[in-house]
Amino acid sequence: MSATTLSGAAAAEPVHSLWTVAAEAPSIEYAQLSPTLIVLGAAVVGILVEAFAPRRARYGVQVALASLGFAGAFAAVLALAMGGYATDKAAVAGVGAVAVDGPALFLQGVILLVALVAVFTFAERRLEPRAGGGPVDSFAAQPAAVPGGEGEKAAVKAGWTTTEIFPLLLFAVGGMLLFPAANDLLTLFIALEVFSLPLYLLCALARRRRLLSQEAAVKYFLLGAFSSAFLIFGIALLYGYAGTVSYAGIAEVVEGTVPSPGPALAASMSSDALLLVGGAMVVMGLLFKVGAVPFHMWTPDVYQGAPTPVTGFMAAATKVAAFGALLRLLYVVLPGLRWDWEPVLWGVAIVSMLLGAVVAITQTDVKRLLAYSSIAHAGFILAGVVATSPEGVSSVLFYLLAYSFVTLGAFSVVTLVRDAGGEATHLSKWAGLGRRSPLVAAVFAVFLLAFAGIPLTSGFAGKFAVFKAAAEGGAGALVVVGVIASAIAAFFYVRVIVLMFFSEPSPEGPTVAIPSAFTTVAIGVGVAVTLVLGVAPQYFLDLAGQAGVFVR
Amino acid sequence: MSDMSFPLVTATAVLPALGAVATAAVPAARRTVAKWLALAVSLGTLVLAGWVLAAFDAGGERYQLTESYAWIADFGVRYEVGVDGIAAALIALTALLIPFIIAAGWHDAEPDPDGEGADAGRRWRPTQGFFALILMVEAMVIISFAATDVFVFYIFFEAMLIPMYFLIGGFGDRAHAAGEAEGAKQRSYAAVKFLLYNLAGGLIMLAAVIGLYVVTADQLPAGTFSLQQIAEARASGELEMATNTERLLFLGFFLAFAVKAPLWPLHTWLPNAMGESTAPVAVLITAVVDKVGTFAMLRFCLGLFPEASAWATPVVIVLALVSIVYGALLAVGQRDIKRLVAYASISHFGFIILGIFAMTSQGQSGATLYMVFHGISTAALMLVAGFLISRRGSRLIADYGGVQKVAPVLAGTFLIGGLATLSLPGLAPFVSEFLVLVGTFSRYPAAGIVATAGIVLAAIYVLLLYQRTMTGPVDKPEIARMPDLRPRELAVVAPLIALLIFLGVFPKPLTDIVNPAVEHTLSDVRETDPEPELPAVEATE
Amino acid sequence: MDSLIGLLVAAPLLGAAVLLCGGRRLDRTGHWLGTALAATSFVIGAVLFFDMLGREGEDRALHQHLFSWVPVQGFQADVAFQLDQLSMTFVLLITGVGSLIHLYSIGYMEHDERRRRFFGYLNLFLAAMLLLVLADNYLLLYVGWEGVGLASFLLIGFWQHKPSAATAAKKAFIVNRVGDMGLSIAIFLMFTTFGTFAFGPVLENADRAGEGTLTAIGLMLLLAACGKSAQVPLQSWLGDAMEGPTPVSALIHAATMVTAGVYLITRSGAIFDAAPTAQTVVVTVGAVTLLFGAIVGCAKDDIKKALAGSTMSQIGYMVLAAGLGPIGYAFAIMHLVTHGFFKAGLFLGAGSVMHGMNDEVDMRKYGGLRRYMPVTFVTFGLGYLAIIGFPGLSGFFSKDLIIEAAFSAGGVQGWVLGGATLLGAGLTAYYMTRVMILTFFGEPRWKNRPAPSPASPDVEPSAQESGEHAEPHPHESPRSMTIPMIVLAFGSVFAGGLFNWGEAFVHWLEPVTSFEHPHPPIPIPVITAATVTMMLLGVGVAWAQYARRPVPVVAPRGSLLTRSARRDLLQDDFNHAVFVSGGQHLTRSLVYLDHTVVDGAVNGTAAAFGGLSGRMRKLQNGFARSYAVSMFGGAAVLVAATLLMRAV
Amino acid sequence: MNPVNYLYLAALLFTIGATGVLIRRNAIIVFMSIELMLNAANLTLVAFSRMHGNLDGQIMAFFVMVVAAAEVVVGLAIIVMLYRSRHSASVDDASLMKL
Repeated sequence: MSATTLSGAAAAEPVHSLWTVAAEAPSIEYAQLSPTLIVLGAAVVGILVEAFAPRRARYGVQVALASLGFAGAFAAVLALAMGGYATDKAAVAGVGAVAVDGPALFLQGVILLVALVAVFTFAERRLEPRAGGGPVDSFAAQPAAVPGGEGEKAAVKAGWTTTEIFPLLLFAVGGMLLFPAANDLLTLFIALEVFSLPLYLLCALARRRRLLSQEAAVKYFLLGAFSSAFLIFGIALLYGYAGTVSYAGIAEVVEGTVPSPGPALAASMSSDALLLVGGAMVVMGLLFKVGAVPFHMWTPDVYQGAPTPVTGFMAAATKVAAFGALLRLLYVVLPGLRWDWEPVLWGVAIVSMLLGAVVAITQTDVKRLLAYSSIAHAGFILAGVVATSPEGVSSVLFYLLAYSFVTLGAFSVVTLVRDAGGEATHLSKWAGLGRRSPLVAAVFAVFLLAFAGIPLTSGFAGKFAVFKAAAEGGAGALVVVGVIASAIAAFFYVRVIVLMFFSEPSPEGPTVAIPSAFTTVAIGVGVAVTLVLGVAPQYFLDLAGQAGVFVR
Repeated sequence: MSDMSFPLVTATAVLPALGAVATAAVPAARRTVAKWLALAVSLGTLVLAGWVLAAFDAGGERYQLTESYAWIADFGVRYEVGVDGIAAALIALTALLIPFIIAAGWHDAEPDPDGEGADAGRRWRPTQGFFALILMVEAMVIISFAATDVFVFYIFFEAMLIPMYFLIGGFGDRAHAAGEAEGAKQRSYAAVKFLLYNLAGGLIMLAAVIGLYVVTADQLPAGTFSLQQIAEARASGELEMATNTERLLFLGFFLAFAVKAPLWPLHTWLPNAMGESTAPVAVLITAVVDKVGTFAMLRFCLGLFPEASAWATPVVIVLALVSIVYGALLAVGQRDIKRLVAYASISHFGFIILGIFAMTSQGQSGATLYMVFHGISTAALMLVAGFLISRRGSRLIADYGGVQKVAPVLAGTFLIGGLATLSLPGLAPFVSEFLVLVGTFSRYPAAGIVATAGIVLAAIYVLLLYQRTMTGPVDKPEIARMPDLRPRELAVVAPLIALLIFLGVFPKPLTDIVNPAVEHTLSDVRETDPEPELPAVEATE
Repeated sequence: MDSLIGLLVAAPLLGAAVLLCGGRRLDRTGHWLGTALAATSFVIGAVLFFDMLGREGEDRALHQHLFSWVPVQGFQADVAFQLDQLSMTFVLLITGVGSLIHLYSIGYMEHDERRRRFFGYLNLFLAAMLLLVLADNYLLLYVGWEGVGLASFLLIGFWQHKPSAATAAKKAFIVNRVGDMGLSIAIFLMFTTFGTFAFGPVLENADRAGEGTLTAIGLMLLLAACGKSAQVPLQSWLGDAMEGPTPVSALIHAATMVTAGVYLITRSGAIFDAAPTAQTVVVTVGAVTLLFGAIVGCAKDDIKKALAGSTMSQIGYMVLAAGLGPIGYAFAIMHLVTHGFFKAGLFLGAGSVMHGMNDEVDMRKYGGLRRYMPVTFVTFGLGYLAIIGFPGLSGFFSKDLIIEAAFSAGGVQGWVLGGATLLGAGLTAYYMTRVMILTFFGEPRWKNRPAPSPASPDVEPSAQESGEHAEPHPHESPRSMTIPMIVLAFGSVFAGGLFNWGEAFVHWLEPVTSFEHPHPPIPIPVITAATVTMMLLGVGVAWAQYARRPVPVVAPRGSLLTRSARRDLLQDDFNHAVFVSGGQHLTRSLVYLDHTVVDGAVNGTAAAFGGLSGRMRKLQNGFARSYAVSMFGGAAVLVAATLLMRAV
Repeated sequence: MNPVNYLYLAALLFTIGATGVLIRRNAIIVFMSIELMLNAANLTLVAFSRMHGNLDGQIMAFFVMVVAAAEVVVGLAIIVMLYRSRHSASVDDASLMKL
């Protein structure tokens, strides 16, 4: 099914063109685009709330608005999926800019659920000590104030909070929803920026350790922008090669099935250099977002510096969105280049798995540890990506579902372990946590075991699905490397468990704050998904399996 | 059998699993309730396991009491369980030993009296945790034995590492020769080593499991993990594995089992794990959990990869022989009671693996019996050793001497446990060891002779241990004050000893169950027993 | 009648179970219970014996199949008994001597607080020994075989608080295990050859098997026999086994258990008959041991160890006879029985002496005891006369027959073996006379002596520990001890004559062991004369050495031979140097290797990853620009790789 | 003039921008270098648009400019915040987190 058949005016054109379509009033499929629209609409309303609602009311309104926005969008995704848009009615919408198909809806659903849970962790106000007579969250009282300066003290004293985080979250999620659904390179780029820019800001907003938070934001921003530059340059080269930015159009050119190429197109098609270099640069931009080696270096620093709820959200949702986009790019645009990018991604996957696992061994900060773990997991997921089969796609989808909730849950637990300076993220402080708070330690252990891929957790089911797809795709060697990396990775997950359960607690160790229902729900959902996907994954595998085909 | 009848096998595993949850949920202050609950659940499981044995018809189908439910269709996985004679025997062993382990560990997991304040004590519930973890292990082990689907087996084979890991790392002997802090360090080292060793083995197996799926999915209508289905397909020629593929898959499986079993040179985790954990947990490791490894060699390595098994046999036999002799020699050289028993177990696992790969009915029946009997005998020896250690607060052999003078019953039971370990005729392990040896000898005479040398070494390490700990003058005040076995302790040991004697004299009920299963296994690998040189010698009675 | 066979074993087994599990409440009556059950067994044995006499030769064997023990396909082991003439002989010897020694022990162990357990062990021994001789297949025999080993272990180490006793017990068990290996392998060979290991089919079909196989089986059985019967090279444990209470030495390490090897060889006669090479090895072992034991016996100052050397030597005679084939089996068993009587008597006598001498065992500290212990003296004396082969007494007949048979072996072998047996007879007379003189004649050397000198290697540590350093007051033993001695003395005197009466014993055993008359190359009277001459020579030399001049209390240094004989001809030192020290070095280095190499490889891998991790994390240096370099480099590699991929 | 020359120029600009990112310490200048890279991309788009004779590239260039503007807003805000905290805009000073 091609985009051109849907938008009638463009049907006659030999080459899909934004310009020609715009000449007539384009028909927009609002229903199919509704999840993104709802979220972005809520974000806009959120801005208005910031502008007009009294300070005291903002928190409640924003939380409700964001929750409702995500819930509504999720309902829309469900409705679309039930309506068959994931399977037989899958199509491109928005004048060929957005695909509404199985993978897109599945990933949007995952992102929305993650976002919904993330709202809860953002809204948690019981962990920080009360300030200015009211409860506060873990975001900066006055981000513009100099850390440690008078302005900050005053803001803290006044009990200000940064409720702008909710609209930022909404915008980011809006971009993420668009990202895996993007069906042309322009939409891809715009979506990338729409979700990246709010994240840069969110990273800078920590209430405690603001210097680290700001440093994280700067690094994330500069490197993110750097990678965007590569991405857009790659897009430009691809455009130069194909004369179009539409996925379907490029794919046609790549496959050489264009009915009557013009002279310029014929000239550029004669050399694959543009295609290869451009494709590589676009892929690199996406690999940066998933945090694959060697584009991973921002991950540890940003994960560590950002406010922990943001880290959790970012680690889970960004990975989902970026892998979705990567899948679509590779499976829809570049399947003709399979023999070119497969070996390269093999290499990236292997290096990611091994480096992530090895470097994590000596980490001393729990957030950095999880960052390196996420690098290794990026490698595991890439193993499913290179399977180049519908099983590969659905295994990646399933893995992303499993992984995102484990990640979110794990970072939520991190927010609970605190000492006088805020969150106690240094691992030495986690010693003996199992003695003080067996339940919290046990929950964290469950997440760690899921990361390690122990059976009966979602991590195992995901890993099995991905490796199975890879093996069926003929990447047996990749599976062996993956297994070795898993063994190495197990070492540091186990190390944390040892620390929590078998080490003597130090007298001045951290305490575990009793969270409000928000975080409790977030963690509870994480545990539940981890166990359900571990014990009875069939339903979700079916879901991912049905969602394994991209529209084109 | 499978249609709509009571899911007995599953129930046998689910009961302890539920029991574990219930035990864990007992409030912190009600430690005693948790203990009794755990004991009651384990006894209930024993009843169910007894029912399994009773319901098992030795002359019937290969797999009985089968259950099959859809589980993860995408992975070709069905929840399929069923028992053959070997599995039934091992399930019975597991269910039998757990109550003793629980009773022996009655006081092994109490919260520190000098805990860090009331608040910490309120939430920290080591007792509940200890018994819940034991029951959890039991449940997983039982499912592993019963699984007739490779994936189901793999899941529980791996998952049981976690509760075991907590049992090893979380509950050591209170007194440690090297001091409290050093003790905790060594304990967590042991636990980590246990987990990583086994996890590494398991992950390699995971690669092979996936490979198996790919192979079946390639040639059969759909990928499958069902033992029976694969065996049938192989028998009918529908499924053919390339030689190298089969060998690689075999190696993947075998390595995991060899770590678990453990086979030289993958054994070094066992002395640490057994040395640092409490005696009941050590029993759980060596008598129950490790048996899954040897059991799986018999069921999966041989059943799925017959040709590769035959190909690997020479190497495996050599490794088994090395294990036998090496384990025994190291046991002789140990200064620590528990590590000594651990090395002795390594030697015994060598025998079991030898029997399995001898590919004779005597060898494999012997190996199966060996698993059961070694479980019981090690339990007897190790639990008594635990009682001894708890009295003196030291694991070092040199800290003992003359115990039999002050605690004759303890010494006597220790001796019987030791004699069972050295396979004294009349006690159960003799039957199995002799069968293994005769089975090995009839196919590989040289290997049989080398393994037979193991019986001399066994005598040396057992009697050396007995001599150094139990005999001689009482010249240490701690020994002079040592009380004899208490009623609870005697109640733990006496039934085990009675079983050792009974099964040594009358093992037939067990051999009747095991023999048909072994014949099936041998037909899997297409082996028949070597004929005697002189045919048709009539047994004149 | 068949069902009574099981009871033979069951009675003492019940005793053992009751006594060992019964607890303290049986302390006061346990010994009577044990003795009664031993006697019950004897009575049952007697009943079966007379029943057997009531039938004709070939029909005398009884079988009882109790249950299938270990059935695994071709491997069918049953718990089944076979009572034929050979087994019957042993049953009577075991239960008879056993009952007497139970009785003796009541007195001997009176002051031991663990007497109940002692009787439990004795009963356990009886049960195991009866199982050994009653089994109808080799595997069940193996059970009894190790069972007696266990009982022996428990009884040697009965005084466990003595480190020497515990060590001796362990040594006995371990050395025996080496022999057991032989028995195991023999059974494996039988199974692979015949497909069974029951006596009947194996022995009937023995001649059908290849000679090589049979030789292997024979040698393995011999290894087993060497262990159990303390034959060279596995003899080293017997001397140390004297650490056990004396009744134990009498019953287990003289009369019954140590003769099990002879039983095994005789029982397996059909195999040895078809394997001449194995037979040659058997007679060689027998001949070497009979001289070895005798030489050791000549040098020991410890009365029990001297007797132990003698036991070794006498069993050497039996093994030699059994190795001769059909001409020797019956004689071996006959000597076994007569030896059972007189050696048990001698040991009980020695026990009686020790009982009166505060457990002193050094004969150099005895002397002139005949006045203080008349009954002991007389019974011991009769045993002495029997063992040296004084004409008319038991030993004379049985030993003479073996010497005749040895000469009949034919050719050089016959002369060598005959010579060895003759020399052995002389040595026997020498060392037994020495024991006799040192103990009962001469001046008392136990008066006015200081505390025992630690310099003497044979001094018992127990004598020091018991705290009774006071001068001993030798006295006759109580009735419960003397009666068994008297009964055994009767046996020592008359058994040989009785057995030889019209070759009664030979004919009795013939259906089982088969029999051929020996035909020595020289006339039988000449051999007899030579034997008596050798005996007299031995007595004379000993008399000249020990009766004609005072015996020093502290042993003189002695010649090289004496010194090495005191040390069991250095065989123990060899074992220690090679097996014990070597083994210790081996285990120690293996422990080290296990830690450094095997475990080290694993830990090393972990450490290597740790090191790698430590180095790699340094790449993450915190500078955003270096991160950008990584990205840029990565992009370059990505692009280059993609282009290269196409180029290649 | 051959539009291909614009492509060469764009590649040169991109390289200069990337080099600037790699070697300059001042966050603002680094950021400017990134902007240069984006503009190189714009130039490429426009050049290709011309070569292919459709307007897609030009439209994209507009979008990129808008995005770049948004990026400037966010980026400058973050950089200024950093500067106020540290009194330095050097990216090398912001290296608290490492290893």
